[in-house]
Amino acid sequence: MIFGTGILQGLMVTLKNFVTSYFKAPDEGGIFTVEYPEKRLPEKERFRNFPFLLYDKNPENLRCVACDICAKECPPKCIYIVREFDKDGKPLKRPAVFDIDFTVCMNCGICEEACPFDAIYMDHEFEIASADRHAKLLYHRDDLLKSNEYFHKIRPTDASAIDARRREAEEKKKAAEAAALAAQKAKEAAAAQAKPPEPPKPAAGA
Amino acid sequence: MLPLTLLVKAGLYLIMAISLLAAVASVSLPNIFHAALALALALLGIAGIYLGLQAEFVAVVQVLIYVGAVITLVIFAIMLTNRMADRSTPAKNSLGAACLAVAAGLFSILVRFIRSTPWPETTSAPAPGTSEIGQALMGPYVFAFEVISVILIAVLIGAMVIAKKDNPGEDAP
Amino acid sequence: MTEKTFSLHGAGDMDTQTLEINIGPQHPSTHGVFRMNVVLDGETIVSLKPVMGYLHRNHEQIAENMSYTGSMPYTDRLDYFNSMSNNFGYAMAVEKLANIEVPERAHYIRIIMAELTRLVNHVSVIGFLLNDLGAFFTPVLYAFREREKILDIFEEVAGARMMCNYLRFGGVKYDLSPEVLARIAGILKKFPKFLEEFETLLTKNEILCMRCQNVGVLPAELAVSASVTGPMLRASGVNYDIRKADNYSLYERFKFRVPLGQKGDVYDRYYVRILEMRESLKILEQAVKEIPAGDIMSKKMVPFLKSPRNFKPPVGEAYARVEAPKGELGYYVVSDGTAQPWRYHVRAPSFINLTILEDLCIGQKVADAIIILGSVDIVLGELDR
Amino acid sequence: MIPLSHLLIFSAALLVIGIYGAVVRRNIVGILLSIELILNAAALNFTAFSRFALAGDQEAGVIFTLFIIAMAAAAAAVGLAIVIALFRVRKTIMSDEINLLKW
Amino acid sequence: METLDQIFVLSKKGILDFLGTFLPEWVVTLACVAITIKAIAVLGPVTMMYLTLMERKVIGRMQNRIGPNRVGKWGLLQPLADGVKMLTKEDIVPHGADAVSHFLAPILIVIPSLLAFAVIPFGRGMTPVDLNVGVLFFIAVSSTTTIAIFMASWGSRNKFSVLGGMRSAAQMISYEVPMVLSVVPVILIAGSLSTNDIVLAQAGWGGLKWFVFTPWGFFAFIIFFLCGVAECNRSPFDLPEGESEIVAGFHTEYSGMKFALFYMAEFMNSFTVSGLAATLFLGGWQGPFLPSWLWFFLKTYALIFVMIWFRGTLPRIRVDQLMGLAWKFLMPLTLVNILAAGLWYFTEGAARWLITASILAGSFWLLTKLNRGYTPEKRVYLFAE
Repeated sequence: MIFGTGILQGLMVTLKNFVTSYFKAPDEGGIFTVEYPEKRLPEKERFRNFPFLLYDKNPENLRCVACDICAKECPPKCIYIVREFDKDGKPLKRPAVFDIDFTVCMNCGICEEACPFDAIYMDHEFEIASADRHAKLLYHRDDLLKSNEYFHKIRPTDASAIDARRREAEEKKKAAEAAALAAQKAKEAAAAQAKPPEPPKPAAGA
Repeated sequence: MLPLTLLVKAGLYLIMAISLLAAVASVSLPNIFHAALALALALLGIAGIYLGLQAEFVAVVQVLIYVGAVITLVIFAIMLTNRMADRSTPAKNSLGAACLAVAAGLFSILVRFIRSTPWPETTSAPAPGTSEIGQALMGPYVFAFEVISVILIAVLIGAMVIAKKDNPGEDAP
Repeated sequence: MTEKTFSLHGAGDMDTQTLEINIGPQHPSTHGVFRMNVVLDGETIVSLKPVMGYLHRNHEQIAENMSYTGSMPYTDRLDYFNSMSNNFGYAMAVEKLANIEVPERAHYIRIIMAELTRLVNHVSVIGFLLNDLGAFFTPVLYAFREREKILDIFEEVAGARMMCNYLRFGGVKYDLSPEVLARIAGILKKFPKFLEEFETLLTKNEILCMRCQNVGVLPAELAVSASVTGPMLRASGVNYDIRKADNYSLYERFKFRVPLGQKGDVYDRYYVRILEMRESLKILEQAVKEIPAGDIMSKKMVPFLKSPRNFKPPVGEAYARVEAPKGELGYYVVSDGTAQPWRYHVRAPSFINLTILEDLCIGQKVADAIIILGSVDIVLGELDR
Repeated sequence: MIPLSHLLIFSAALLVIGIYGAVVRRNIVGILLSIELILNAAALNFTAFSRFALAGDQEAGVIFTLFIIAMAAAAAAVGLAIVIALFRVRKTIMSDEINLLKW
Repeated sequence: METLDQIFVLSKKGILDFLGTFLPEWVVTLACVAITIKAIAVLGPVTMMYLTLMERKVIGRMQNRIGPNRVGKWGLLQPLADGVKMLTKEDIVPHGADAVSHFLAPILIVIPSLLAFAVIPFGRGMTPVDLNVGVLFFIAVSSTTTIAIFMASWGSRNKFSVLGGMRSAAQMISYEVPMVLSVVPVILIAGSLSTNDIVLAQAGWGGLKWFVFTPWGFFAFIIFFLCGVAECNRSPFDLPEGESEIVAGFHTEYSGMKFALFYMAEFMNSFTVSGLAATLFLGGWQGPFLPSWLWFFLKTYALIFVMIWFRGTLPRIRVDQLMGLAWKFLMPLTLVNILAAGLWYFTEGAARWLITASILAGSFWLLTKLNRGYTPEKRVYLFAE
């Protein structure tokens, strides 16, 4: 092989790429970069960035019950939860303080797996850079709250699957309650028949 | 056109002054690296004077060989022989004053002779162009031309043998 | 190992000054924070001491007070170029410890992901090697164009491009949907064309051959005695590929060959990686074609998905190793019955492959030391752990 | 054009400076530099005379200047080779420190 | 067409006539010189600025990306932005630096590259200074850059820059010899050193008389162009500022405007070398229809595109191979080329083509055989099952 041909072939490759970059489609040698702020790449559904807390309808009834499982499971320990107590000191099923330090969180998604109450999910929103590390990137409960509709918007299939599961659990619970109620009424009815012979009079008089 | 020739003359005198200053600097500067650079400036000045004498070929050859190669060679030598942090040893030995006197005496004698002899005033016919120089080199001076080339080859090989590392086995770094 | 010292001319007095310079930790081509303390005689290297530890994050200590699943995301950050094969190794170690049985579809998915990371790693390594050689970022950008397509698949499947955290003990977290499989098949069809273009640009390039051939030659017995593994070992001609040696997971089902070099210099290490990419493509085609249906998580482990805390493997120890793109990546896990491993150690191929850097570089020029380091292919995340 | 005498005075000055440098400098490379100066002064004279000469072929002076430039380059090359060899053995290039006749 | 071709010459004559009406004669000649100098002083930096932009755009497109397009319409204002950035950046002088040479080096490196503009024929009758030693002047001026590079590397007291300085001095000297010798055949055939006569010697037959179409001319063109690339420290030979090895070579310690001056010198050098290559071998401003200066700029920018193309593709050569290539490959080839040009001058018709072509091809083949070390070895790779 003549001495220079390897280099010439290499040069032809770059020249071909130079020419095709003007009219070819992105993955056959055209421009494959995207000019970020103006044009964006399509967002993948399972993409996970920092977590957020879910609430149905209004921010008051959020799903999180401050059970602290996610705080224990989180590998870098970036979640801090304080349970809320009502006036006379009885613990409520609501977190008074729910802080996530986004500078520590490595968006691994383990809190989402471990949460039994479908309260915490991974968000798609990644443009949260800020100048101040301590104040701005330490998210408190109210900054983390996002509605279920938003959840449906960013992760349609997962959200609908979870809602379906929750509705089922709902019906099953209602059915179970109904069954329990029925069973409880049946037991009273049975107990009532066992006792009717002695005190018929007072019941009739009252 | 008088002022133009005046301008050229003034330019030449200026170049002479600069190269003289550079020569003095290259002789007296303690830091050898700066001395080499000053010499480069002096040689550029001399090339300017050649241009003034309409000997363009010589001027360009002077720049090419002297400033391009010889000074680079000198700087290579300085780099190879000088510790990175050059020691502050006195650059001049004790003969300073005596030599200055002798030099000044020699200079005054020379100037007196130059001034006294009558030199031709006007420059002669048009300056020799590159082709005339070429013809002359190949014509009457061809023997000297061949001798010079032999000498250059001898110097080439000689310099390499002297500067090469002692043990031929090791390749020079 | 014979201590090959570069004989200084003369009885010991240094004729020309030897120059001692530090390449790194702040240097354009040391693949991360890695320092080489180099003593130069002119341009030739007299001695080279690698200095590491700038990126030490105490991974093994952190894993000791973390639940088993909790340290899975940390394994992504070991060799951040191929997080899937890191997960693969760790998952296999714990499965061997708690003898969990993995369903077939999960095995296939793991093999597909591991081979995709091998493509990503080899393509990027060749790109960075060319960068050290001086080609102004063109090979790297061609390589990254292909890498982007594979990273999009990872993002779609696992949720993150580089920090996938996708594998769980007993299977994988999410399933591969049919259109993802179709997209992987599309990539596999286009990749050989890209490799073709990459090879015409590089393999027969005279300057590349001039710079890389007979530079940093690693003799086979030195490689074996220094327990070097991966493409570096195979480039020196030693036939040792853990996929063939251990037949772990379902690798014995796939027909593929192991390329071997002869001289073991930088050029062989470069070309063996290209041939390995071709073999991975074969594995991927077979895997994508024959992937069986079925569940992706072993029944026993599904409850632990919800509560990683109370997954308590039996007392004992296990060592599992995986053919990571850089070499043999091994995980040694000792459990004392609690939810946290008693001892957790990672055998990092970059760290072991780097021990012979000095032997390769002595006597070479400064420019060669940089490309030898490039061909050894180290990633500081895995090296310092 | 400037009169010939001024040119001659200029090259005489260069000559004198060169001699002073050669004598006074301790560093051998410095001495070599001054020798370059002396050679250049002579070469300048040749061209000057050739331009002002009334009769005879014009090119003689210019060709002599070219030869001088070639010879000066050769001299510098050999001189520096010796300096480098000297430095390797003696570790110094100060002329007054090299006074041992026997190497 | 004639007016368009001579548009610059006529406009200059117009200005001079206008000045001549009320200024004395000698002021007009001074003004003539001043206008040419003004033109070069404007042309130099402007070409440099837009060459940086062209380089980034072309390399971008080669790597399938767009290149700067944020500042101005297609990134047209990017050079201005770079200029402002360079001006506002802090100018650091290292502590132990030798102030004189550190400060003087950038200036002394720009002067020769500006001087080299004086000899290049931009169009018919548009050579700034028509010296009859034109080509020799160009080579003399371009050889003085070595000293400036020495001053830069020695002045900044930094190990990396000293290494870079040594490398670049060795490279400059060893590539200057083949460059000068490759110009000799052109002078031999054209019979004059002046660039304008050389261009006139290539007139006729609509361009077929260019020297590049003769066998010796083609070889001389390749060698001249390669040496020109080496003189400007550009791509395959950009060792003095080998980013990946010795950080940035001799201009490591420069920042702000001084660094911009080095950058400007490099680009102006590449413009002048391409201009001269076009003049000597591609028939300068000869061309069928377009105005002469447009032809010149088309050819020069084509050659600059090739230089950028080299930068985008080829890896860097090592120092000793660089020396070997110059002295053991290019140098003998140029000597044979001069012999071939001599034979070309004295023979006629078909014999002329046969002799020269066979001599040159034979010597090229012989030289590649002699330099066995630089030709790529055949490598065989076995596959283990």
